[in-house]
Amino acid sequence: MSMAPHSSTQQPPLSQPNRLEVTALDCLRGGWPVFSDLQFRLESGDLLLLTGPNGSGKSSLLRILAGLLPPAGGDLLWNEAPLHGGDSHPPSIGYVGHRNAIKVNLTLQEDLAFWARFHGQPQHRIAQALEAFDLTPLAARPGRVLSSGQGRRLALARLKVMQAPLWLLDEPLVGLDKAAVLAVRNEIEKHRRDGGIIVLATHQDIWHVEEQRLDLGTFTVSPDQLQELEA
Amino acid sequence: MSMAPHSSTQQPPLSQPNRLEVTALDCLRGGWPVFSDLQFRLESGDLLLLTGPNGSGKSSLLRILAGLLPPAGGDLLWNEAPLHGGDSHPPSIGYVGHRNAIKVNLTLQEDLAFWARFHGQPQHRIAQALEAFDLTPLAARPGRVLSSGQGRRLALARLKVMQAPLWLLDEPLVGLDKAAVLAVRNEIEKHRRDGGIIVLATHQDIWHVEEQRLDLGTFTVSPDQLQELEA
Amino acid sequence: MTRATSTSRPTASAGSWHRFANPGRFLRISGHVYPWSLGLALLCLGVGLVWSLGLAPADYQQGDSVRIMYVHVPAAWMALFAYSLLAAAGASLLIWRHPLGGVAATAIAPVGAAFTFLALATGSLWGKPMWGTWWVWDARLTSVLILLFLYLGHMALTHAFENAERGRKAAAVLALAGVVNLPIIKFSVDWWNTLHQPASVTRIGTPAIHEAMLWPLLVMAGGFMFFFFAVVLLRMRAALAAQRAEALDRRIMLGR
Amino acid sequence: MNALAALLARDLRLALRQSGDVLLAVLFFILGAALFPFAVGPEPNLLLRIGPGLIWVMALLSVLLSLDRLFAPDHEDGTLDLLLLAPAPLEGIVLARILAHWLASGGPLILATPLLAVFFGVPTYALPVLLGSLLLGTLALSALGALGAALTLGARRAGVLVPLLVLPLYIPVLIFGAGAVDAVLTGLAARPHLLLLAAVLVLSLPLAALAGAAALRQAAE
Amino acid sequence: MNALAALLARDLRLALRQSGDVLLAVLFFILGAALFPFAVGPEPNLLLRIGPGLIWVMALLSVLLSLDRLFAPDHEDGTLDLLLLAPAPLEGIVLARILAHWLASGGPLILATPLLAVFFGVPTYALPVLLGSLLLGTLALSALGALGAALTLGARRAGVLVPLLVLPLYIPVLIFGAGAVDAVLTGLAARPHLLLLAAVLVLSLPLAALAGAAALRQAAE
Ligand code: HEM
Ligand SMILES: Nc1ncnc2c1ncn2[C@@H]1O[C@H](COP(=O)(O)OP(=O)(O)OP(=O)(O)O)[C@@H](O)[C@H]1O
Ligand SMILES: Nc1ncnc2c1ncn2[C@@H]1O[C@H](COP(=O)(O)OP(=O)(O)OP(=O)(O)O)[C@@H](O)[C@H]1O
Ligand SMILES: [Mg+2]
Ligand SMILES: [Mg+2]
Repeated sequence: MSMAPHSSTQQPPLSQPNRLEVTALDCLRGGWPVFSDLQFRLESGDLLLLTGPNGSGKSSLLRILAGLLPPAGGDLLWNEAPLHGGDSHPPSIGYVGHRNAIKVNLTLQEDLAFWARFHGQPQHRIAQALEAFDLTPLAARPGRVLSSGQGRRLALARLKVMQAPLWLLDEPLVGLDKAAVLAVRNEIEKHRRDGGIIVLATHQDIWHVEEQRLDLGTFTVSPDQLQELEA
Repeated sequence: MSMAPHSSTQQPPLSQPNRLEVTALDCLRGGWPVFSDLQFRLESGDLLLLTGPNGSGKSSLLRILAGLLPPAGGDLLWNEAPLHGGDSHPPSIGYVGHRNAIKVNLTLQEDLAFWARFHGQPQHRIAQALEAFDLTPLAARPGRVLSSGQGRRLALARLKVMQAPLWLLDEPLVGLDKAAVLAVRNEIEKHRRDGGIIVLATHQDIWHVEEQRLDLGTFTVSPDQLQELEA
Repeated sequence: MTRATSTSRPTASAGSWHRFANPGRFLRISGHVYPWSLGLALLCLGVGLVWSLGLAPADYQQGDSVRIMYVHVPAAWMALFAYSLLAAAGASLLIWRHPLGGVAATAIAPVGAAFTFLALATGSLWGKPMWGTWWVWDARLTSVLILLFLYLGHMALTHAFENAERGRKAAAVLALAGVVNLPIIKFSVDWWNTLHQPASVTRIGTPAIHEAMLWPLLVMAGGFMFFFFAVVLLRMRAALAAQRAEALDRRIMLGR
Repeated sequence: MNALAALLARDLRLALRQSGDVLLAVLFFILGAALFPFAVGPEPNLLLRIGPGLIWVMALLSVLLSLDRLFAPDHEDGTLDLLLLAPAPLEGIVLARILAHWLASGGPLILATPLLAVFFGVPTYALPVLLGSLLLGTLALSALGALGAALTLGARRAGVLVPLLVLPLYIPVLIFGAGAVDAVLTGLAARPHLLLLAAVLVLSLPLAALAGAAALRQAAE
Repeated sequence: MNALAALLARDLRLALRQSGDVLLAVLFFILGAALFPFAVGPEPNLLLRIGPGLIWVMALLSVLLSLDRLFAPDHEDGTLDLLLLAPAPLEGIVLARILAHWLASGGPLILATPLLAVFFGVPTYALPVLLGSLLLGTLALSALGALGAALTLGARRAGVLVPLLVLPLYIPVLIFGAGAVDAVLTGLAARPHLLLLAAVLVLSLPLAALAGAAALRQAAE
């Protein structure tokens, strides 16, 4: 796959096809093996659902993809180049982890405005983002007054103020009411139509049929493999 | 309703019928009204599901019931006596909030052992509690390594090492895998059969028919009421 | 069972919302008292300033620098007096849960801090000619400095929380714990050997100060006192008005 | 009672488990005192003159620095909610916490004091009074500090607010503590100072328990 | 560049928003200095002798106390994860954070210094050097402190670990800073000391940026 010439100065626009490829990925946490020999490949428009019991490594995988946790082995490729640490231009990544990264003393408006500026995105996206997650009435209130679901919605709204082709969502639906769950599904569909790639960990089975699924419960490490990993 | 004589020195055993009564309850947060004029009554064996959109006051209600948040008005009665602040013997309360109260440096075994001793309960309950939430393999590991669902399970396991007739559960199913959700339902049914009372906030509709439900979305305060409340 | 379950709101519980607003009686009474205290303050301060700075005699030792006394001594008295009131307001909030206690304490603290600062500043100005230095670490001076910090801590704590109620109560606890400092300030000159002058006006029996200085001093002290009450009442009324405005704001927001 | 013993045991276990916590507080004490010779110059006479006072100030600052560990972690992770629901009286919980804090901070400081005394050339005959004053004093510091820590739980910038609130309350402790050592060094009786210190301690423990418990109740919401 | 400006603006806004944050650090500075006369006695000559050193030590301790606000809140609430994913270079992020920290801590300290100088009787002609040394010094303290704060992120008991790591690095700053004032008071040239201080600053900024960024990368996992 050849890189478009303009991609050297800025990230490829979402309309350009992207590919995320993961091969032979191993994960250790605190010396304990979590999963091993994972592989998958996602193209623009794909959504990968991570499922599996508690502790099977969904969050760990997402943090590895985000570059926050070093993998024990394996390769992560974005359009054939290393996703992290290479000299090429990695995609910007929209990551929503277990924690919401909310500052209690900033209003919602200020919070989103900061992240928009930080990512060099225009400010008009803020109002859209607030609206999409029904946070407009709370825009002028400080982060500290948010209920758990409202906080989660703010964390998700940040995805809309930044232009990231790759979204990594760790249980985005936690604590959301029904309207908010619908809003998230909407945004996800929109992002896919725009050519984005999404990896999403969840225990709630609200998606059906078409998506790719990866059950991390099936990648746990057997004693044999463990020996090999440690060798 | 007459109190059994022994109830003056210790809390009534679970087998004795209890009643929780809430009348004309108002809630303000940071000066803003959340809900007003709430009332319900629960008897031994009852489960009340709190539903309602994000920010409708489910967590606030649970914290008021736990005595952690002062209500703006109204009464909370436990077997006809004030639930909090009275001279009578309030029930011990099992509360699971949004935060899991896990110490990263204590092992799961130590964590549960502390809470059991703290509540004057025998230590043999610990193994049962670990088993019930499938935490036995992790018993000797420190709190810091738990995944989000494992942490939630530990918080729930604490309910089983203390003898509390009243359980207040704030979205207990968040982040749990399917097996754990089943375990929680089991424990809840067991507690109800033992004569306990449960108030549970949730967005996940896994209960059906028989339970009482309170949709807090219908108790929000209108401007008129607000005027009356503040007059 | 104290009350039957009924669908209508029991009046007693509705009454508890009053904790947050509408201390109508205070507003009425203070509305009458405020103009009087302001008027008396201006009168006393006017008379006192002319008397003490112009008419009263200069000291045979200190010369005209003695005139600092007419500001310094009343300011120091007010600093102590305001703190006692602050603690009393805190106690009324904590013990009798009187909401005005919190409003009063919040209103008093900065005014008391200002008087304390004034006592420190004038004392320091006076110290230069008298002791040859702006500042010595003597027990009285230092304990007044600590008093200033108690005031500042009180103010900081009051505003350190989202929940204003919580801030007021926490500050009330602090004010009560800090009361121990008052006797230390008052009696430091007797307990420790200090540079600072012992009580000469307020001591038991006849004051050891000449009447020509005593009267203007007392008039100034009266002026400070009335001024203090005028400012505190004004601040309390403003705080209550702000509470009402906030309530209105909320109603408008919800009405959208 | 049992509940409080359990709490005390858990607190101490956590303090020891944070590998070297106790050690670190002591190191701060020593290292901080070692700053002063750099700042005021190394003349032995001057250092002897200010030595006992500096040891006291550094003990105070060490205790002060560890106050944010008294209640804040429990507040943040939700443990405080569970403690508030407890069958045990909250005043007892505060006292147990004060004791645990003292055992993990004040106690080790006292053990390290002889070393610093040698460092600043404090004569041996003054050592018992120095240690005695620290014994009484650091417990009072832990108690008053607990009050400050409870009052500022959940406050904005509690980290700087605590010193501001607590330092004025600490000053009597410092005056009597340093005064006792000064007395013995200048040939006067240290007893009155130590008695006053004991009085401060006896006052501050119940004050901290009552006011601290009230503050903790406020802190949950 | 734009991203860093946004970060700086946000950090300053947060510092101001914590109403009185800045004020509180200054109060700790003043209050802490006020402790010493209690401990070492009130003789003016002695106080003048140790005054400039004390001012320096208290400035150092004030900065030290505010270090736990540098990265820890962002680490705990998950913001750090998002900053690590950012398009901006991490070294720049660290530098922006150091600048914000200095503007909210060291800056106000310097403004309050003349007051303390009066308290301890520091003569007016020494004031410019005192202020100049603090200006260079506190920025270096913020930078070195950022390194310590980044290294201890997520460590058990970071609260006591930070002082332990950072104090040794702070000692040169203290020596040159207090030395400059001492020189001017004893009639010597303060320039060499100030130049050395500037050299420490010039070294510590890139060191803090590079090593701090590396430490932050390690802190996420
Ligand atoms: C910053 C320095 C000073 C502070 C903080 C200070 C503080 C105080 C305080 C708190 C009082 C009230 C005492 C009471 O009610 O018993 C007072 C009274 C007084 N001060 Fe000062 N003072 C300072 C400097 C001075 C100086 C330099 C002088 C003059 C030599 C002075 C002369 C007086 C006098 C004459 C009284 C009235 C005593 C009485 O009659 O009760 N003060 N000062
Ligand atoms: N500390 C606070 N100060 C002011 N307002 C608050 C505070 N905490 C919560 N609120 C507000 O109170 C309302 C109720 O919050 P609460 O947490 O009870 O909602 P909830 O029903 O639990 O919502 P969720 O489903 O998102 O958990 C919300 O609108 C929230 O913004
Ligand atoms: N910091 C850590 N140190 C050591 N082990 C860890 C650490 N964090 C997580 N683990 C372990 O790694 C495994 C995977 O954790 P991870 O959080 O990725 O699971 P998960 O699939 O996201 O689970 P959940 O559904 O509960 O969120 C778990 O067994 C957990 O105990
Ligand atoms: Mg997870
Ligand atoms: Mg909630």
